[in-house]
Amino acid sequence: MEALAALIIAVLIGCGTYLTLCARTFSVVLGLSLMSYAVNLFLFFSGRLVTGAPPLATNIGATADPLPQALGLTAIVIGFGMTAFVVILALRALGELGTDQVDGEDEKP
Amino acid sequence: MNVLLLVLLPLLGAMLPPLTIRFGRDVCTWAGMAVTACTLMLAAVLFIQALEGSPASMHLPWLHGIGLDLSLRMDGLAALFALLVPGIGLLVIIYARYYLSEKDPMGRLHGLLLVFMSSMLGVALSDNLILMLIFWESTSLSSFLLIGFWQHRADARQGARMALIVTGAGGLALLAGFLLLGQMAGTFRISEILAQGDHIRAHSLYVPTLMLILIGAFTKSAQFPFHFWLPKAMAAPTPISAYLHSATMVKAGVFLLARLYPVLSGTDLWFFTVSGVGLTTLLMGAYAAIFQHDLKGLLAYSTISHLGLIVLLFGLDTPLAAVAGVFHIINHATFKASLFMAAGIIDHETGTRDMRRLNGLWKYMPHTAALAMIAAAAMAGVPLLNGFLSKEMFFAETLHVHLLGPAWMLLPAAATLAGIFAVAYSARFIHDVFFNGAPRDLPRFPPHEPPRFMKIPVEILAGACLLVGILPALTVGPLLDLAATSVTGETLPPYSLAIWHGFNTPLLMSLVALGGGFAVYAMRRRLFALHERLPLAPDAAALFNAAEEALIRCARAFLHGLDNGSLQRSAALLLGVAALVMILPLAGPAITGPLPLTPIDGPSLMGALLLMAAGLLTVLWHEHRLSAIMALSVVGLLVALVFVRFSAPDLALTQLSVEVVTIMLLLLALFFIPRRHKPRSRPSGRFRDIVLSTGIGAGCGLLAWGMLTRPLDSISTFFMEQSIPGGGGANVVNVILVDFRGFDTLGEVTVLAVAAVGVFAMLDNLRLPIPAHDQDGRPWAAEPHPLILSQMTRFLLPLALLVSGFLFLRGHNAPGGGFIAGLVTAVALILQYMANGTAWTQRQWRLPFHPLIAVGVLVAAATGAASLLVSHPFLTSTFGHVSLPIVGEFELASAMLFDLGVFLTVVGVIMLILANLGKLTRRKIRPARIR
Amino acid sequence: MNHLIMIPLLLPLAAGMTNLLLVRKGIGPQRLVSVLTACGLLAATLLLLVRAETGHIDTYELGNWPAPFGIILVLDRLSALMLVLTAFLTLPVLLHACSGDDKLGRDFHVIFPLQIMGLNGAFLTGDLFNLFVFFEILLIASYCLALHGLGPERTRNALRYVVLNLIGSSLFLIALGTLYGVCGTLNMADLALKVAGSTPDQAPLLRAAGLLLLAVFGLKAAILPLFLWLPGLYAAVLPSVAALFAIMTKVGVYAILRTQSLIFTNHGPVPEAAGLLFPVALATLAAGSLCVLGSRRLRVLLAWLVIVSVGTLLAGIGLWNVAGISASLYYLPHSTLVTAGLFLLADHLVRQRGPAGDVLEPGPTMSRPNLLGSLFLLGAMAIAGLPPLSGFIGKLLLLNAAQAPIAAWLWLVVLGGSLIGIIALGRCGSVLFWKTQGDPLSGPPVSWLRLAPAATLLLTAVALSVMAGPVTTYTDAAAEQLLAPDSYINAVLGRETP
Amino acid sequence: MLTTAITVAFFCIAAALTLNFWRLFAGPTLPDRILALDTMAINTIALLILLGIHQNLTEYFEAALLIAMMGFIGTVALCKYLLRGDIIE
Amino acid sequence: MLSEALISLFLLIGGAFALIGSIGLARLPDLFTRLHGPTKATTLGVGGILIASVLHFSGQEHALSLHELLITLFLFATAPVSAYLIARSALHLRGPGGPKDES
Amino acid sequence: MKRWLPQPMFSLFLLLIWLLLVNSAAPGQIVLGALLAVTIPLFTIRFWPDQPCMRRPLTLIVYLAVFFWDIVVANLTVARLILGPTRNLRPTFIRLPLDLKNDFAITLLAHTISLTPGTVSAQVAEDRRSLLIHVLDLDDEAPLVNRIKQRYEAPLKEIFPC
Ligand code: NA
Ligand code: NA
Repeated sequence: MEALAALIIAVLIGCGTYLTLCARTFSVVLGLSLMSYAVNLFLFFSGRLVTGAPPLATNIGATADPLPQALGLTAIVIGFGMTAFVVILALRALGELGTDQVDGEDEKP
Repeated sequence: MNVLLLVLLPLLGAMLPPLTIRFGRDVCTWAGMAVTACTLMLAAVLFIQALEGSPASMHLPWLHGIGLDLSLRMDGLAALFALLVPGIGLLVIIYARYYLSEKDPMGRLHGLLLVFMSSMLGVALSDNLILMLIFWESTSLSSFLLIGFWQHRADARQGARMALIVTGAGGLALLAGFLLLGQMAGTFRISEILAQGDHIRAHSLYVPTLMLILIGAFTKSAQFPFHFWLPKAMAAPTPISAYLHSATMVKAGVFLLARLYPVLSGTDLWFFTVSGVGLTTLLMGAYAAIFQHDLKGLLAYSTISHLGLIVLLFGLDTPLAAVAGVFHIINHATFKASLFMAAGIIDHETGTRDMRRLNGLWKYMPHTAALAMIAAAAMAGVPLLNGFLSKEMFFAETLHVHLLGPAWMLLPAAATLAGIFAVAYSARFIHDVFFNGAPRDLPRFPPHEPPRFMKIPVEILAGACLLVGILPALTVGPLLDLAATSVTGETLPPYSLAIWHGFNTPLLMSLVALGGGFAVYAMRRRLFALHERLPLAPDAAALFNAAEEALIRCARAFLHGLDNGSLQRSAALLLGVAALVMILPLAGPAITGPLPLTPIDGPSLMGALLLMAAGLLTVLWHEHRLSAIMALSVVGLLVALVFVRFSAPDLALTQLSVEVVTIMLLLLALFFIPRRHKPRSRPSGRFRDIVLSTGIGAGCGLLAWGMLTRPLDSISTFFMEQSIPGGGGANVVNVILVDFRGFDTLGEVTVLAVAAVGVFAMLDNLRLPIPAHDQDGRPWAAEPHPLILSQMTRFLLPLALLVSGFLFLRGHNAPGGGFIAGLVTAVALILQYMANGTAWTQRQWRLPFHPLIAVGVLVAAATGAASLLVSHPFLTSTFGHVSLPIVGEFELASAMLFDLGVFLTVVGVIMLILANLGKLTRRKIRPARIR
Repeated sequence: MNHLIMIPLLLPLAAGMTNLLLVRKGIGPQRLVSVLTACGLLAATLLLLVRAETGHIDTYELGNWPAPFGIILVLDRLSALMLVLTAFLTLPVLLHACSGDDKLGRDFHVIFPLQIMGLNGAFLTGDLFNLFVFFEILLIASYCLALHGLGPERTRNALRYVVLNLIGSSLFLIALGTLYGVCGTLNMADLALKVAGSTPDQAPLLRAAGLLLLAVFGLKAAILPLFLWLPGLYAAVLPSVAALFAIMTKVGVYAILRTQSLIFTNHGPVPEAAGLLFPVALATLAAGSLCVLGSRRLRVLLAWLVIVSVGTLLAGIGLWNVAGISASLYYLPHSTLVTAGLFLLADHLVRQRGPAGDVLEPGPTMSRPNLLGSLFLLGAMAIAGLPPLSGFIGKLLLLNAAQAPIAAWLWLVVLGGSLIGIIALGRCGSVLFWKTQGDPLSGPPVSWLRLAPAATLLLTAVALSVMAGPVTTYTDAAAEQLLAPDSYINAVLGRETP
Repeated sequence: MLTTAITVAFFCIAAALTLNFWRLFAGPTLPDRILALDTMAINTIALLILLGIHQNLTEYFEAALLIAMMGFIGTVALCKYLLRGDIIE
Repeated sequence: MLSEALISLFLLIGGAFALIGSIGLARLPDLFTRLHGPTKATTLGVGGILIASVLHFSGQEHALSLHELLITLFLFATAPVSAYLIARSALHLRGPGGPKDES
Repeated sequence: MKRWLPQPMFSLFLLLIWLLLVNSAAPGQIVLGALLAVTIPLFTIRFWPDQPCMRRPLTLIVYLAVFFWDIVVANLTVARLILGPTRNLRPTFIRLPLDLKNDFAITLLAHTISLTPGTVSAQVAEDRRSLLIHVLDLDDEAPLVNRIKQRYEAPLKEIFPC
């Protein structure tokens, strides 16, 4: 299962990276969202893979590590705030610059 | 303390002229004069103290840790400069009063002159290397401002910058040299360093130190090959030139040689470098001076040459040569200052400095001519004038050099040749200007004698040349003795300051120089013709400018090549670095840890495959954007499943609710984003992207693999144990969020609040074209709010709110919490907007989003701050069980209040963002141009 | 436990939220709140500095949970220095903004205090994840401030800045996850112990995490090759924002210094990150200097000067000795305040130059050339490292700190950079004040009052120089404290000092 | 018996999800994809409940409930986009 | 034992219906026919599993556990709306004039 | 009374839902649920301005029973159709004329149709006089229309008369 988890991380982060490197704001936003999902997963995995034992204090025996879950939760929320911001920023850029290109090709020298 | 006052007086006094200029030019001049005169008097008092054997000094700790202190000392050498600098300065200020035109900002000139004077005095008086460097650089900077005084003139600006760059570079080299010297000596205190000559000369760092310090000295004193800035500095008004290039700025370099003479001299390296450079400069400057047509140009090159002479003298490395060097410093200051002033008078009265036009001025300004002739004769080394004395000492010393062995003749011969050149250019200065026929189309004709007071400084200086020339021992004897002693650091061998030493070789050399000089001047026409035809050495100034331009072009090309404004490039660099730092450490060693692997089950395998496929699908479809959003949505859903699969229900809840809001955001944005079929990025770019993505993916994957296969011993056991007794909740994740690490959560809602405020600001007055049809050209559906949807949402809203309340109240003990509850509420409200429209929804109830956010954050913060009232740390929680009839026992926790703040903030944030983004289309918007 | 440490966090938070409630009440009350907050922050941070100066490390256990379990705030000499610096920068920048920049949007006074809160939090926290959270606060606030006033240039540059930092945040989380996954803790002091006691088996992961953290903080600090976001952005944002952003790169520097001195020490089991710093710093310095020379616009030039100062700072830190770190800690406030002052001054200059704006081409004569020129000269001297101002002292300390084999490199690059700085600033000043054409633009001349914030910031170069003795005494002590992290670790984890 | 039933059910749902994904991929129209997505969400609910029975945990109930709500809202938003472009008018 | 059998039965029914619904989605020829599968079969499939869950947890904890029914209620309330909107958009996209598919 | 409890039936329904949610009928939960069930409508009533008047709750219960039965039947039918040869399907659209006036009732009808055998409501006409229905496998239109009208529309009309 660990290999599968690592593979998921690799593929999702790779995909996110590829999209982030695209020349259009929409793709970049997609890529950032994808990367953000993957990173949260990574953060969560830092508590290892535990099946069937949510971290409730009432559960007896070993449970999943609650701390990475709390961190992941915070990271998801912050990531959401950032994504929202960048989406609107992309719109603003479209409105101000008249283009959604971000590869600098239409820059003045 | 008086030494400090000597430096501070002109520095603080520099404010007077700019302040007094409003009362007129005379008041301004008087102010400058008063400050300078006081400085001079103070210097004289201190000089007398030094003569009496009790040199004034002071020592104040400043940056004592590294040995930079305010240490000043008035020894002989310092006294020499302390008298020269304000002395000549006073004359220059008087002179400038008449030289400057009405338009010129006199207050600034006098102010800068005083600042410069202060820096120069500081250089002379410093008893600390670093302190000296500070003043040294101040002279560079103030001379930059002085040379660029006529800022409207391109040559002035360029000359100023060139001087700044060359002397500034020298200053940096000097800094390095001083630091090395300080490291060797273990102190920056000059008086202490001077005692360690033997230790330092034997040190392995001696050579680099000497070279660095010499670069500093040579740049300042315009020695070959750094001489070129000095002629360019002639673009300054003449009073400034007179000051900078006679007594002060350029003398700082030779002052430095004199100052460090006891430590650095006495080696072959010193001899060959210093005297070699000095000799080259002496000859080169003298030769070039002959061929200048600009009066000030001639003086500039002659200055270079005389500085070369002084440097050569210090390079000869004998005590008497040092005496001669010190003596020539004084003499050169007097005659060169008066010559500059005379040149200035001529320029002022005739409107030109071109010697080809200036002829026969004797007829129009005999008084000035007479003064100029005295000074020029001193420069040429004519007997009975001060220049003769020091030059003769110089000739004598060239005869005593043994290091050259059989080639010993070279030095006297070269010295004599330089003497010939000096006579020749001095003759030219006099003959070509005051005689040699009649003036040729002068801009101002006929010229007159200048105002009375403009000549007084020249008269004083010319008088000094004469006086010193005739009565040397009486006039400068004590000063010279004191100064030279402090240069060599030992008792001087006997020498005599007399005009007549009998017939000897130096006298012969002087006579040869005089005769030869006149001969050379007589043959000047042929020489000029020859000089024209000579394959000229490249002009150093032009080379310098070309180098500077090339450097700037290079820098611009570098900058332009580096930053083309592309987001891609920056991102690629960042990701590239990240990939490298992740993969390199993981590539070599065994990355697999010791932990046994958990087995894979079928559904999990399939879910993982689907998840990866959905990720790839997002990439594949990124140009079919709606489909890509759906693929992303699948990724989000499956990630939530992974969270559930590995026992993280809270994470799954958050992921699910955040995801749907993200999708809505993307859809709202997508409406405006134009769709074009633009050719993809270049294949090379795409290859780069694939390599980078693979790298980053592999890096993170390897990290995950390495991490997952290693055991973890974490602090979480504490949270599991303390959750109920300490935090009052069974859902440990929630207790961490609102209690153990509630501070993170407070930060997190702050981020959300700021993001919402920022989004609101960005939406302000945003003009985007509204597509009238979809991407395939179809008009939009006519019905804005499908009936079934709007009816159903009426029923769903209360239900959703109930669920939200459930998630909120249960959060502390079971999956849920304020954040998720807030999202559910917000999404349910947004559903109202989607189903019924913004107008309708806001008509029903206008929720004040901004205050909601503020109140939310404040509630959370205030809950945390409440614990301060009972002197517990911020965010200390409390909880208790309350028992009510019927209801039974239930728990109340301060964390719930905190969570309520989170809830309110989240609702406010999501609503503010989505509702306002939705409103974009309700404005009257001009279609914008979209490329 | 003294609650004073919470003031730098709670006061701006409350101010920001109060201003959010006041959004519809006009700008006047908001300005009042902001300025009072800034004054309060200055007072509070000075008190904290006095506390830290004794050498005692203050800790504050949030929620009354002990370290390493709860989040802990730590006040040592370094954090106190950063707090005071931030507060000291805030007030003039705020006053300058109140002369007009803040009216270009409704929310300046909401965001501004929160930006300060983010900065203060980053300086105070002793927890790595909490550091991430405060980074996000200060970043999101900086995004908003960068966009304040909007317009195409700002938007274009802000987009790049935002996207890069989002990627950076992702990488931060990866590094954080790895560190937690290996060490099982988030408290920096505890992490230091865990890293020091790590097995060889864990080393590759820690190495990757350490380097990744360095890259992430390097992005914020704008080191080579991660600095491309900075020049365009700083040149495009409002002047008061650019001035405030002078501290933004220093947060990166702070984080590098904190994590590398505490967790990944250069003599610990994973020394790579600390070792890499010096060459990278020199390369940054060299490239930045060259770009300063190549800049055609005043504000771009100033922005590259920020990068040069980052290179200088990190070069000192990269020496990993008391003298080097102390030199950097002296140079840090200097470069922050002076570049901020220059950005504010550039605002006045650009306004005076009308159509020429900040392009380094001849423009109209300034209306008060002597006043503006003197201030520019002061700033240019200070930033180029000309004596006797603080820039010189800083470089002097830095050069003096280097030991033999690497000293040559440091000297070469630092002195070469200074020379290039002199060339560039000489040209720049010459064009701005000397090579002018025509009469001053009509319009009200700059008044002393409006210039006061810029002048105050620039004059700190003089003050820092005069006060070099006491300041370096403090920075020496701070550097010693950093290089002997045991006292920090003991204070945080409540252990007895052996 | 229960274990077997759960395993079979797991495989049914897994297969269903795969089929949904195939439909998402194959389309061919956008409404097809939306439908596939919607169905996927519903099947995920089933999967979660199944997981709850399997692990004997009630903690997944909220997640399932939320998928039901959020899946619906996502579908509404997507359809609204297709119909009107502007999902919040 | 009986309850276990009952639970198993419902699980199997649920799984089967969910699968059938998805088979329909994959197999049927056009969007409108595909709509029928998910709206009914899948809903019932989930319903089956939810009932199994109700039975399972009620048996486990010796107290009625009915909250799974809520999900069913929710699905019944929303699935037709989803189907309706999907059909509406398909009709709209198919509408006169416009091209049929996106790709 | 109307002011403080605008939707008494609906509040009762919410209380029921609450008890389902918390999966408990403890007195405390009833009190809490009642509190929420009363307060939530106070807020949401503004978003439900066109509430239907509801009569004959008994008819509603019968209707619901029929409805659930039909769902089960529908699923079996559809399962057969899906698994069978798809070539033989006769999918088509039919238009159902509507007698219902109340929007909420129309919505419920559309729901019922979608959840029951082989039919999915696809569009309510803009004048709300007819409902477009997609049928998976149609023999004859008229019996189907009649069946829907009698089995579903008629009781709905009784329950929501206005
Ligand atoms: Na607590
Ligand atoms: Na809209």
